[in-house]
Amino acid sequence: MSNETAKKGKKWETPLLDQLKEGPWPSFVRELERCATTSPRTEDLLGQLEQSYKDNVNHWKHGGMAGVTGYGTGITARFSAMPEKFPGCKEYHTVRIGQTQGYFYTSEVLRKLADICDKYAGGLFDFHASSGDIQTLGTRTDELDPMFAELRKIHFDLGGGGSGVRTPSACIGPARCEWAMFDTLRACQDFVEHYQDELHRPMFNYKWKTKFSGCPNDCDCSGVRSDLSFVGVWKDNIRIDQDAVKKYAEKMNIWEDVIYKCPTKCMSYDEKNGMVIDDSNCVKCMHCINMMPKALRPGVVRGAQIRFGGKVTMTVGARLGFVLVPFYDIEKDKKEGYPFLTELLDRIWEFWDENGASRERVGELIQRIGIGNFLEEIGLDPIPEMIAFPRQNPFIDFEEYYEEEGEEEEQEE
Amino acid sequence: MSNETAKKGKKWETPLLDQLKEGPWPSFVRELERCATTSPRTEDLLGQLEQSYKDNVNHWKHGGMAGVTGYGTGITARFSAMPEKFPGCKEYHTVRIGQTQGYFYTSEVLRKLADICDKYAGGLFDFHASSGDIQTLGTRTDELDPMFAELRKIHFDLGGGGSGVRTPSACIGPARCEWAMFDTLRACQDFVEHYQDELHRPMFNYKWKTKFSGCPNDCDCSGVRSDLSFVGVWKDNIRIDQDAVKKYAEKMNIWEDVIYKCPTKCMSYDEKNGMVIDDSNCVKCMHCINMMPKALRPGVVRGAQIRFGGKVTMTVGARLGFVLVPFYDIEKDKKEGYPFLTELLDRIWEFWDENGASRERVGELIQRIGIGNFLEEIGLDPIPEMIAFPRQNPFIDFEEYYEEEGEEEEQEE
Amino acid sequence: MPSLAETVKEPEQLTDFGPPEYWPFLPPIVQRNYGKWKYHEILKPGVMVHVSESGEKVYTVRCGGTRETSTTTTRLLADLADKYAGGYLRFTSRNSIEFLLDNEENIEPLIKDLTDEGFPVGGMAGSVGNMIHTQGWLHCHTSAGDANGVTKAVMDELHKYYVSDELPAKLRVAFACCINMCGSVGASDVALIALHRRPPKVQYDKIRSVCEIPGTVAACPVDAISPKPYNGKPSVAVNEERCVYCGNCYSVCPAMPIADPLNDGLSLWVGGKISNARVKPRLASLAVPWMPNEPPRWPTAVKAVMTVVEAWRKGAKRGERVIEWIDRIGWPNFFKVTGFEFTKYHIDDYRLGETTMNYSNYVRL
Amino acid sequence: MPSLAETVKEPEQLTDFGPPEYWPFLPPIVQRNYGKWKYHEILKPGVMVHVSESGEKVYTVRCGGTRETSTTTTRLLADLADKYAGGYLRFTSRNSIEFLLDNEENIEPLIKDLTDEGFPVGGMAGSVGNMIHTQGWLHCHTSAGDANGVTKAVMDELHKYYVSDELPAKLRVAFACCINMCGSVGASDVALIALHRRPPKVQYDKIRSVCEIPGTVAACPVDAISPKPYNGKPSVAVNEERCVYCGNCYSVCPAMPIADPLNDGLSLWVGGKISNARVKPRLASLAVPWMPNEPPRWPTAVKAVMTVVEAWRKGAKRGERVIEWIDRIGWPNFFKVTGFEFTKYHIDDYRLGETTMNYSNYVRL
Ligand code: SRM
Ligand code: SRM
Ligand code: SRM
Ligand code: SRM
Ligand code: SF4
Ligand code: SF4
Ligand code: SF4
Ligand code: SF4
Ligand code: SF4
Ligand code: SF4
Ligand code: SF4
Ligand code: SF4
Repeated sequence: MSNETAKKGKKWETPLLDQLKEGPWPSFVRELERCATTSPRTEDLLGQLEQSYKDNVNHWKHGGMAGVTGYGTGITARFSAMPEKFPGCKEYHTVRIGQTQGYFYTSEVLRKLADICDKYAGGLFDFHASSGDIQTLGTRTDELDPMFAELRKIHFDLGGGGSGVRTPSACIGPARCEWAMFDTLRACQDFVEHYQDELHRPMFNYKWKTKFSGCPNDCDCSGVRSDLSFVGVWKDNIRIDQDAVKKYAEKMNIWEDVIYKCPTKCMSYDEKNGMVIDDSNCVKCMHCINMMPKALRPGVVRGAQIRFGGKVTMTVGARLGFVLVPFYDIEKDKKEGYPFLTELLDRIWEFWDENGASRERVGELIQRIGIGNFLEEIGLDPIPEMIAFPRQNPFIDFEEYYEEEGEEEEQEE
Repeated sequence: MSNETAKKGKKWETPLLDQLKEGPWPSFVRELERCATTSPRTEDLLGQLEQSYKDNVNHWKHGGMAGVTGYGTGITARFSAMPEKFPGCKEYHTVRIGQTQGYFYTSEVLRKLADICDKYAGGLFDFHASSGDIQTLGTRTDELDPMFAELRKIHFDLGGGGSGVRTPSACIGPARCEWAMFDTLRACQDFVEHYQDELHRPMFNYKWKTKFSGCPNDCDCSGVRSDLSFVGVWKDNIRIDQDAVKKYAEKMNIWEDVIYKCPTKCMSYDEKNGMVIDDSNCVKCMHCINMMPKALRPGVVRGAQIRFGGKVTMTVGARLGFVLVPFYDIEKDKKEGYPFLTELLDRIWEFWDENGASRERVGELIQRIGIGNFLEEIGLDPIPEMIAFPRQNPFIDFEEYYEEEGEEEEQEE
Repeated sequence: MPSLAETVKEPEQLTDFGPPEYWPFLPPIVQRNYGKWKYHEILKPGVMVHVSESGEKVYTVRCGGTRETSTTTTRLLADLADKYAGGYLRFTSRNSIEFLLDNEENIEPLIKDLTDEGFPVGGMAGSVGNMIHTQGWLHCHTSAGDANGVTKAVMDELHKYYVSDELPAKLRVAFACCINMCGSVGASDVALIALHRRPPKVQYDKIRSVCEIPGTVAACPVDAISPKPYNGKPSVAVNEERCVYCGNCYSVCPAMPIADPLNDGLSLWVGGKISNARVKPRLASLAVPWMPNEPPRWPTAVKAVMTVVEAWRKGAKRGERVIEWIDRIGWPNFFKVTGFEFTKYHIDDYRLGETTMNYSNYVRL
Repeated sequence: MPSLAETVKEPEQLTDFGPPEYWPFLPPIVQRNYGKWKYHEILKPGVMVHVSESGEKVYTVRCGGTRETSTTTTRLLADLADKYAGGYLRFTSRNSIEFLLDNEENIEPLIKDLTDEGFPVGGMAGSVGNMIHTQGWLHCHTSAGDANGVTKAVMDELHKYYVSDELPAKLRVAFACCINMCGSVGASDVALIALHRRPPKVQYDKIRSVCEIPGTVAACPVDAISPKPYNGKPSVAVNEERCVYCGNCYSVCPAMPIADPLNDGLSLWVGGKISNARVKPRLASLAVPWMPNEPPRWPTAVKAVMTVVEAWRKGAKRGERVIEWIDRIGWPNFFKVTGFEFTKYHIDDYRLGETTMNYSNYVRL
């Protein structure tokens, strides 16, 4: 149990880390010290970190196992490589706790989380970890089940990990943003509730990440950091308030700041005609709307684009997501219980399962075996929206050829 | 000898080819027929071609050998696959004759060439073949040496072929173009004269093509169709005749037709300041100059850019040339006898020879083993002008690492 | 504010009940205007207002913090939420903290309290966002550098651009402690990535018992690992010429340690972009291949970051993200103005490297 | 005009004397103003003037022809050169023919004579250039279609755009009879490329004597060929699933014939560009993967070419090359306005295919 009493004196001298208490930005060393006053294990963490600062190398063992009963994921087990010297770090596991959508909390729930973190961990949070989870640091293996029992009481469940669906995340969306083209928070919550099993009991070839951004500004980084990306988009015309445009024209150079930067140069402006947009050529980049939020608003026929296959470095190099579904009527699908989405994912996962290698992200797989083949298998039509440009080489793998009747005989003439 | 007398009647019915005599564009069938009136072998060529039109397939044998004594290249041997039916095509070789630079001829020399082509070939020319050579079609093996003797008399030599330097070519350049930033014809002539041995006695891994264009309009396609591309370029400022700019302004929309299309948007125009160009950001694309030839002229500090590694399809896919030397002072190098260029090529060819595989173009090789390594070997510095953008992945093959003294002992602690 | 009892009930299922429903955690003004926001305006650094179609306005005050947050600080933030924001707060996708106020008058007192407690207020519009980072030496076994330390050192320098609003455009800076890149660094405006640069040392005695040999061989992206018996027992050999120090073998096999005090270091990357505005999303490109790990304040790396930021700040036109500035002036000029050396390592020689060459005559001379 | 004796002397070396020095072949007005040209102007379709700094003017009249030229026609052109151009003429890099006149008054009579002889005058500025093509069935053993026939059929349709000057920009059309692409097709605005689409048939009895087996195996870019004995003798097997019909095996081994009357056909490619003006040089992209070989006039292929040309002509803004038009309207619209079907074959699955995907949210909806 981690409700140890704080030591009086400083257990470890940390002359190197102390230098990181200087400077105007808030200091994580102060945070660690605050924890250390009540948590001896985090005191040792400070000591071990100072040791790393001296040695220029981390002092953790490779991997190891630990978990909550009934779950296959949610815990990152971490064991010190110097447990004799830093016994508090001997087991210093991370617990991934699924965040609320949009990262909204009440003071009360934060205090409750803090109590649990003091009691069963090192008093240290990540608000938030990079996939979106809340993380607590510093739990020992035997504390995991009791800690989860406490979290369960306030309805906080474990996040993802391993080779399965990872904790999805969403931008703030309709909660405070005028550009949310779909309900990112609801979609994300529905998604994570639906895929609890895939989240908590990994069975894929490798991890699967999902992120929801309400518009192409992509404040949740979905296009660059998730296998499955939802980005809100509109289909009809940008709504223009010409009076408001005029007001912007007084304080900015509309041509230079807005129009020239439109990626398809589909806009024009003059005093007589006001702002004119050729919406058929608008690629929904958001720029003009970003620049003139009071004058330009996205259209009202809304949905999401599905981009696919994004991931980082290992081992083929990082990939961004490419357009898989240019317009997905997510509200409609939601009303019906997401048949389109869930069936699509079933097919994709089946395909990945059958064809993928271990530790091969789905984007790597489909590139390896060809997007065209992948599309056929999952039942989507190839469409030019998916590509930047068609192939520039003639190595076309046609699937069939014509045969003359009875030609077999001639073959070896 | 091919000075056979013409047949009276038509030897072959060509109902399919006859349909290609219709229509407003000049007809190659008429050209073939013109030859056929005096050349029975070309009469058979017409017949064999008609046969192909019926059968939907060519009727030539694979490869075969034929050549001019003392040369390893210059002849494309071609033997009919139906020699019984079309005896005139039994041997119907092509002779590649090095063209004059800029493809300039006198009527007299053309007539002389025509005489030779009638006497030793099928009376049929290619003006010109795709690398630049004049080609005659329809010579038999035993006619090659006598034909060359005739060509020699009018100082026409054989062109390239096989795995060596191919016949280089040049745009019309200073002969008639105001934008020639170096003397393309002279450079091409100097090149081909210098590399006669490499042209006529192949010893490389595969073909090597060289093309010279006087400016980035690249009328000789050097950047996309040659291993070694020279494209003229200037270093200083575009020369502006503001009065002439004004005149253009009367008949065209300078902003729309010129300025917005500048790839780096480094221009501006208004009545007060006239045309203003930020030359430090001009990438010498030629567009503004093309649009206003009377008002804008390239600068006067001139040279050539060397692009490298271009080639077509087989087998890794087509490649364009990339910038190897951003500014090559070709006039200066010429004055000194081209030491820079010849030494560079010596090093490149040595490298290709040592590292390349058979039928591997030099551009494929350097990509296979890494541009950085290639540059080191040939003694050029890596510079950012060579790339569109630096690497986006962290798989860096550092060549060395630090070692602690006496660390070997610890290695297997 | 609803009481905790109202917002989160103990779930009926024992496991797999999922994260708590978010709705009760939304401030009432947000609940009332959910999906009805009309426009927003940045009022000053760190403060913006969103106006609803209903006419209601919500004021956001944003401050930076350390992502590693003590329970003490958590409680302190909770107190401020109670005091000014009806007991609600949120975090942003970049680890900043936001208070949503329905009462305009709370803005200044809140800012004062935050400032007193050492939280910088800002991070909106033409400013730097909080730096995204990973675990580093604090918690990760594969780390090649420390995350929190580098982040702190960099943010100390960037602090002035967080609390003001004078950068040409948004600036996103990030850190990753190995090339697994747990976070946004691959597409950041400016990123530091810790790298190894020495091949793994095979622990011949151990490898057989702790690793699966074929899996280890297969993990290498450049085929540098081959099976090779050691003292008659199955083991592997590493081709040091080929190895690109990615550490993927170590990820799958603990007997291939690659961390090395002398050779682990930091690389600098620039020009990534996530949003679709104006130009397409892009991955960041290499600027500096390697700088030494210099705890506790990594002066070389911090200076390199600031060199890019200052060059961009001075050279960019209004509204130009880092990559837009570089695209306009050209990479050769980027290396000129920053003084970074261009080396063969900058030329991509990995799988798709050939698509990164300059296949045109476009050169600034 | 200098006499032939003056221009070309018999070389002293027996071989390797190189092509004749070009200078004597330049018209005197060109010699006088070599490198001194100041500007040019297109006067009308097929006619332009270049003005020298000396004030002299040279008038160029350009006409199209067949690249395969009979000696008869060669002599006819020589006669016209004598009559109007002081005995000089030249060919362009795209197989058009140019007469350079120092006398403006010769322009119209020359045009009349050319027209009477069936030579279209034009091909400058906003027009189509002569079509670049290769040998085809006329002369090449690897051809998958005929070059001259397709070219003639296409140029009959494009004739009107050669003799006028009303296209949005230059139009470069080309043909290649196999994917060796002997010519400019890879970077043409519009190109037809003849393709095989049936794997080669191994001639088991012959292969051992005429081919080198390892070289044949190595020639395959997709590893579809493996050594496999036949009747106890060395031979190869082709994996038909893998084969992409490139014909490279046939290039190195005659016992792997791949030409096939039913399956050889034409593919259509669009959007290549060579010049650096405005946008970088680009390779052409696939528009139609396969159309049947239909001698003598290939109606399907000709129609496909004209579909692109007309769509571009109507849709492009002034000055837009084909690729600039497509980039502006987007590839989805290109397929919409041309009616070409978009298939999986359009998505690049070759070596660098993954760099061709749309990694952004840019879609026209
Ligand atoms: C905790 C967290 C970093 C943080 O400090 O925030 C994290 C931590 C680890 N990541 Fe990660 N990743 C975390 C988000 C990410 C992200 C960002 C994201 O999800 O948006 C990425 C890049 C996006 C992506 O997945 O493409 C990421 C890409 C990786 C990879 C490379 C995966 C790949 O396909 O290349 C690994 C390597 C692996 O899985 O073996 C990895 C592996 C790891 C491991 C488990 C180390 C390992 O070798 O097994 C790290 C444990 C650290 C520790 O000891 O605490 N982590 N990891 C983030 C997850 C917390 C959460 O649930 O919210
Ligand atoms: C005659 C010519 C086509 C024409 O009708 O004009 C030609 C004809 C042939 N080319 Fe070519 N190539 C011709 C210019 C080109 C060009 C264009 C150029 O040089 O600008 C190219 C593309 C540029 C390039 O090389 O990258 C070209 C790329 C090829 C290739 C593919 C090379 C590669 O690296 O992928 C081959 C295949 C080979 O070499 O085995 C090839 C092979 C051939 C062969 C020799 C066929 C063969 O399999 O061996 C052809 C003989 C045809 C015949 O029977 O008459 N030809 N060839 C051109 C040469 C005449 C000249 O000297 O002027
Ligand atoms: C709060 C937050 C969403 C959330 O769910 O937490 C958010 C909120 C807003 N974003 Fe964002 N963005 C947030 C992360 C992002 C990210 C992701 C990231 O940085 O990791 C991006 C992509 C960054 C990139 O491209 O690399 C992002 C790209 C944008 C853009 C496009 C900027 C551009 O021109 O490239 C806009 C539009 C603008 O600012 O004009 C934008 C606009 C906005 C607006 C104005 C939307 C609105 O009307 O409410 C919000 C305030 C902007 C501000 O801070 O100036 N938001 N925004 C995130 C705050 C992060 C932070 O603490 O700094
Ligand atoms: C005669 C010729 C050079 C030669 O050595 O033979 C030539 C001559 C001229 N070219 Fe060219 N170009 C010639 C082939 C090319 C090629 C190569 C090709 O087509 O195979 C190109 C690259 C085409 C491409 O990008 O795909 C070419 C791209 C240009 C351009 C750039 C066009 C663009 O905007 O992309 C210009 C500038 C212009 O026209 O404004 C140009 C301009 C010119 C000028 C105006 C240069 C001058 O001042 O004399 C000449 C007359 C142009 C005209 O025909 O309208 N020339 N020009 C070639 C005539 C070929 C023909 O018969 O049609
Ligand atoms: S992604 Fe779009 S909808 Fe979501 S917060 Fe950012 S700007 Fe708003
Ligand atoms: S959203 Fe982007 S593409 Fe559409 S009109 Fe505005 S700037 Fe242009
Ligand atoms: S490449 Fe340039 S110099 Fe040569 S002819 Fe074309 S425009 Fe003139
Ligand atoms: S040459 Fe091209 S890049 Fe240079 S100023 Fe003119 S249009 Fe711009
Ligand atoms: S980036 Fe690497 S070292 Fe850092 S937390 Fe992720 S896996 Fe660990
Ligand atoms: S570090 Fe990476 S490149 Fe080096 S041996 Fe291990 S897996 Fe291979
Ligand atoms: S393109 Fe192919 S078929 Fe045509 S000439 Fe060249 S090698 Fe022969
Ligand atoms: S045709 Fe090409 S892909 Fe097919 S077997 Fe031959 S070399 Fe391989």
